Amino acid sequence: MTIAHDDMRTETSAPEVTTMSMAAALNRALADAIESDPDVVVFGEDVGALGGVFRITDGLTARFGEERCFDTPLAESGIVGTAVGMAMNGMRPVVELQFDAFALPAFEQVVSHVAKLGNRTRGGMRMPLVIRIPFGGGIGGVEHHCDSSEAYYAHTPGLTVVSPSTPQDAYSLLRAAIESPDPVVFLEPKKLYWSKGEVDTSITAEIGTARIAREGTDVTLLAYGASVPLALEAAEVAASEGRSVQVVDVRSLSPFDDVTVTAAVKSTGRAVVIAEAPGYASVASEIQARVFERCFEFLEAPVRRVTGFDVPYAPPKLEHWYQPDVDRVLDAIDTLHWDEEA
Amino acid sequence: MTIAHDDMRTETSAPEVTTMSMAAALNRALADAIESDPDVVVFGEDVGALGGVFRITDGLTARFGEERCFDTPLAESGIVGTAVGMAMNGMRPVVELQFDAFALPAFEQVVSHVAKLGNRTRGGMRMPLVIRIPFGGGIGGVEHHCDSSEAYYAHTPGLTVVSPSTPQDAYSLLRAAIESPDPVVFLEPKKLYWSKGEVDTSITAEIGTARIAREGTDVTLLAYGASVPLALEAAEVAASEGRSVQVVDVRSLSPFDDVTVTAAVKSTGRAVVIAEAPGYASVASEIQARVFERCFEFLEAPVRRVTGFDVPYAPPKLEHWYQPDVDRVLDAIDTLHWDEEA
Amino acid sequence: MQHTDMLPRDTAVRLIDEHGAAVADEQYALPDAETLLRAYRGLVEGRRINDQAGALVRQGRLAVYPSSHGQEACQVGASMVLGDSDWLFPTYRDSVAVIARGVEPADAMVLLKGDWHSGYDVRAHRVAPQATPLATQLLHAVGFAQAAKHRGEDTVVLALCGDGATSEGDFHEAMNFAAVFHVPVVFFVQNNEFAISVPLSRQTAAPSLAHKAIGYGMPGQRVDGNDVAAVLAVLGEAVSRARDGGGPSLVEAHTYRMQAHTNADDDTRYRERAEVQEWVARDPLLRLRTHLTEAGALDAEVEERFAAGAEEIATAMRAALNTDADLDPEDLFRFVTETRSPQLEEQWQLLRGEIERSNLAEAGSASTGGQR
Amino acid sequence: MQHTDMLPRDTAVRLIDEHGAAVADEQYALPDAETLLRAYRGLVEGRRINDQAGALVRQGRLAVYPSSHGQEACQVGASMVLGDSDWLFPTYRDSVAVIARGVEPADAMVLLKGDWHSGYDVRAHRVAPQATPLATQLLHAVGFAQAAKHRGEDTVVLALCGDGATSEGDFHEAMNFAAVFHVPVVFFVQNNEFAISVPLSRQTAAPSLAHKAIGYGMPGQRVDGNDVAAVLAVLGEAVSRARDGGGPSLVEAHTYRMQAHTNADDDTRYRERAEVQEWVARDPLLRLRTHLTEAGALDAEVEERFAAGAEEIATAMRAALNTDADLDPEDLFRFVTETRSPQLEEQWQLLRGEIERSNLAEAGSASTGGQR
Ligand SMILES: Cc1ncc(C[n+]2csc(CCOP(=O)(O)OP(=O)(O)O)c2C)c(N)n1
Ligand SMILES: Cc1ncc(C[n+]2csc(CCOP(=O)(O)OP(=O)(O)O)c2C)c(N)n1
Ligand SMILES: [Mg+2]
Ligand SMILES: [Mg+2]
Repeated sequence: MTIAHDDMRTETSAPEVTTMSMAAALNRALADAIESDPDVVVFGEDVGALGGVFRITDGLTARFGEERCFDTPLAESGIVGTAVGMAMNGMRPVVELQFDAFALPAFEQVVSHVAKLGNRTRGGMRMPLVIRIPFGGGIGGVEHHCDSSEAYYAHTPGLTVVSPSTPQDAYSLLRAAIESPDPVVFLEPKKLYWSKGEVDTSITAEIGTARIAREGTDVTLLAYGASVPLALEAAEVAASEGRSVQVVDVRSLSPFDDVTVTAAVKSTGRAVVIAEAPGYASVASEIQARVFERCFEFLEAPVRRVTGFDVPYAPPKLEHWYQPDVDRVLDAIDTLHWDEEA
Repeated sequence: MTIAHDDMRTETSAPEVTTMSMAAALNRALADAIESDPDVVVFGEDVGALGGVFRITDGLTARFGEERCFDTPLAESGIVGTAVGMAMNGMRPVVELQFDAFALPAFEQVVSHVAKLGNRTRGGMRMPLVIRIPFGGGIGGVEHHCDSSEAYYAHTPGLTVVSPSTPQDAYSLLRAAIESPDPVVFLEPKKLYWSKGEVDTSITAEIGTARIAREGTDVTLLAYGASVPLALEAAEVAASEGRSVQVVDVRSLSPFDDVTVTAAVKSTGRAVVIAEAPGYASVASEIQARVFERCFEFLEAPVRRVTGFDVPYAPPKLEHWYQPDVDRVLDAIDTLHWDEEA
Repeated sequence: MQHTDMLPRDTAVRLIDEHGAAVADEQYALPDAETLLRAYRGLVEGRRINDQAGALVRQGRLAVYPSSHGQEACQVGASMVLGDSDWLFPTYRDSVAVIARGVEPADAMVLLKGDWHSGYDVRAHRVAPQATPLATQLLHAVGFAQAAKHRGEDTVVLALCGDGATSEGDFHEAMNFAAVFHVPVVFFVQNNEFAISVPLSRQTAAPSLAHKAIGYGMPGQRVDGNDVAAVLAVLGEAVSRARDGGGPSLVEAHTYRMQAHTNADDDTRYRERAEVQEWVARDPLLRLRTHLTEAGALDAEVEERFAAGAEEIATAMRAALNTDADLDPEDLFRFVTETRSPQLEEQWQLLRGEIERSNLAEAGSASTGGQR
Repeated sequence: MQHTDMLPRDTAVRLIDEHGAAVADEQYALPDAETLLRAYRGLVEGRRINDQAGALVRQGRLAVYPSSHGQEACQVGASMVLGDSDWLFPTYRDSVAVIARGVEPADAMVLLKGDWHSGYDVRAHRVAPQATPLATQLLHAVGFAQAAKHRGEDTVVLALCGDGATSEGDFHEAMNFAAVFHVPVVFFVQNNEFAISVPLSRQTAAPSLAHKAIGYGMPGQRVDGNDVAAVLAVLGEAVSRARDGGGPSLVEAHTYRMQAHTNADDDTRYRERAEVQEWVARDPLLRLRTHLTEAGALDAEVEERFAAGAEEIATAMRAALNTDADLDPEDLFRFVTETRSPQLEEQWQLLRGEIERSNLAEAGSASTGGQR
């Protein structure tokens, strides 16, 4: 992560350091982006007068007008497909798809065009668009409202996929995503929308980089999105049990920051990957496989993963049985061939 | 793979052992399934009079009538969505989606319903349907005609995903898929459609099992679909260089046959996963991660993978640079910490 | 059929006006008094169910409730026009229609309570699971009807969706498949003017949603969705036509979503109270009560009887929903597929271990809450 | 606009009949002779391009070619009605329209030759890449027009698709977005009676595809797609209306795919030769030639000049396509994203190594073919 002042940005809106929720940080990022770049438009279902079902676009239409933030007909392929057309014509659309499962109707547009149009035209047309999706569970949502579909996007060449775990990253990564010349799928962990933290609007984030969220020497936890606070909590408990746990916030699901992650795991010799999505053929499997391959000689034990089960997401009353929790993480850490004598 | 006679089947059509192409084996499987089960219907784009763009459904409408094999309007979500409805009403639809990329419009129906309806209704309604997709490249097809999208399906809980690499498996696995009470995504490697082999129609396949395609003691190649002949070819070359290479045809991409694969890799201590799809967050990463975790103590070297690059599939004239080939496999084998003294 | 016969009228079919007066119509007859009385009872019960569910949400017994308050005429009409062998394909907003079809209220609420994704016996009631992904169920309805037609069964399928859902690609594909394969499906759109916060004007520029029908080669009709008599007549005709091999059709009901989208929504952000207020006068119960009372078919005693019946349903709902269901976390694995794979067994085993630990912990001491 | 004004006519608009005679029309005027002559030249060139491409496929110089033989009036019309600031959104079958818009034939053939996924400068020619996934480009066209409208630019977007593509969900969503946002897009459906092997009757039960327009609140019109005069008049009017702020519209051209879907297809499996034969008499070139000749606007000399021009194009095509392009495998990595990631760099490096080895091997000996 590079920390730098962006001169453009300060022209339109004075940088500030404030404590705010992730939702507020995202809202602020959208507002600042709209303000600083006339090509940015925000649209989707219910993002106008309502301000989005999670209120991330709250006040944007009132402040910037229907021209810059507007509701569309209820059709996700339509939303993404018209965003592709706008990007072809020089705009920077930022679209909201209401929940992971409701992004699926747009999947063809995402895979066959968003991801490929730049390549198809040999760079003649770029796709500087952002697809925002409130993602993951942990909010007691009914079926179709709690899925984690990062694997679908991360597997698709041409797409950049990021997910913040702090309000600061929410702000900085969303600004970076909107400024990126390439298409970004921006996954917002629903569970963290109301978590608070300090946000300095002058900090910029570099997409493609992981962040060391906690230093530690015995084992490395690799996590992203809502699994980062879980990893930090597990690290805290493990610390009380005498283990020094490092936590890496992967942040950029694709491309992947091998440099940071490999160095981290080599330094501890042990690793657990944590993610809420079903584990099979997932981003967690990718991270596990990469770490295994790149750190093989340094590993004291197999890399483990703690993920959601390979079953459909649980109904609200059972979701605590589905979601990875501190105990599962600690159990996984326990299997890492600790020499109890040492 | 269990080899057994299926009495039901022999009633309608005498079992035979013949040499045929994979395309013919698939055609025969469809015909035999239609003949033996009145609930089986085949539909999709161009599957009627034309017999499918790859002629897999050749002659079915002529033989069994429009009632059992028919063309639909050009709409993939419509094809899969109506198949869901038919399955809800007790039928066993077998649908063809013309190419991987043209299956994408149906993705919401696949993920939100095909994969979940059985679970949603606590088994009250099952989804005994088969989605056939000609998959992968190697046939000089233009953009959108050569993708490999198995990761999208394999990652989705509730879906069974299989791919044959021989005419025999094409026949037996397709019969098993149609007989399965659960939804199956059946991926047909286009490149192998015209490859020939012996088919015994009395052999049944058990979904969920891998197959040892070649015995060997030094290293295990794990592959599926069109990568299996590639692995066999590489094994042959390696043999001439003095290495004994085992080849496992994974066949069932989900669920995965850990028993066979783990035993295989433990027996050699070295493994390379081969797949044509982009490698990131893929079925290959899953296999690599699983093998690593389960065989850790037995590994002489890191498990490697040879996959497609993380870029959009190449245009016809460049596809030989994109696709995994014998050299890449041999190079990967070379990295497996061989003690040249031994 | 002449092409233009597929076009809907310029105004919605109405058989009883806002003041309860019968409106003569040359095409559709007013249902008889007995039918209307049955419908009225349905409306009373439907309204009570909506209100009770709202209360249960406020008490935290339901996770969420998309109310059909104001749309009860559509809900009751949709249920009444179907025969025993017919099927209903409802959405999340159609709980009242589902219950009117015979499903126990508590079973209909399983999804919204958060216990499971659907809670009733779909085959026993011939009601598909309530659909959440918009318009997707319309295709299921078509396929279901195709299968019935294939087997020569006497089944008409009634597929429900909202105005917003008509914008989805699946709506289009469902209408088209139904028309091309000429299957016995009736598409019933409850146009309640909103898709969460988005008004109809942002959903379509068409003269009406029913004008879409001709583009598929099927008849479209518009009906006053707050007039249960008209809903019964128009839907009833569409169902009969489908049953008689006349193919699919589209019926658009003009109604209004009187409450917020769900309890999680805040409709003051996007619509004026005055607009909502205007629709109070068009309430489907009000006008039918006036009509039946004036026709001498309804008196205080009957009213009381209906109210008592509705109260009974509400009481049962409360009782059922105030009881915590005995949920088994192993259900997460039990129904994913019928075939059991070692891969899932392995994960299931992990969960079993955690359940055991949790049971032990609970049995041991109330103070150790964790599973570990 | 009256609702019923959005409906198309019962028969397609035709200004020149199959025998070359002008047909009077009260709404659409016959384009002037100069325009028709220009159109005729376009038809001659388009036909020649189609035939040449077919030959190049047989010679193995093109991987595949979806011919618009018989549909040239639509192709040429689509190009001619657009102004310099307008944009065309074509499909795989619209190479002739793309070329008519100024793209070099060889550049238009890059996709079909297999060198890359698209081969022309989209911005220079204001032609989007030819779309393969059906109907997806219609949404791009709408978004493109939205952006133009947002910036107040004078751009009309003409979006092409086939009859089969109208069944896709994206067709529906594109029509609806265009109408709701009232953007300057004209949807032009070339109904050539087939989607690969599937006939129109399996695609729709509607009176015509143009009847879909009213369901979105836009005008629909039908035109004889083999009459370039009618195509120019009807499309021209639609484009003018869009330019003047009148919003989107849908034009359906009735035409016929004279050849197989592509060279890979075998159309004897699904249609009678007699049917194809019937359409020979309706050929777009034939009737315009007769018309112009009878009107004295076309003589042998002009014919010859046009033929020579077309031959020049064909010669250039042959020359260009008989040359193997100098392809760089590193292009696989070069354009994926503008930002370069270490992850891709690593894989790129692997490919570079292979290219080097291959170059060395080639330089070393002709006998060692492999990369290893
Ligand atoms: C495919 C899809 N996209 C988005 C949503 C989120 N969502 C749920 S209800 C709703 C509005 C639906 O409006 P309408 O179809 O008019 O039905 P109503 O709620 O008014 O009954 C939206 C956007 C969804 N459920 N499915
Ligand atoms: C989404 C999608 N599904 C399937 C295909 C395969 N396919 C290519 S062309 C074609 C037929 C298209 O017919 P139509 O729209 O009438 O256009 P035409 O080829 O007749 O010009 C099909 C099915 C595709 N390209 N895209
Ligand atoms: Mg609504
Ligand atoms: Mg066509």
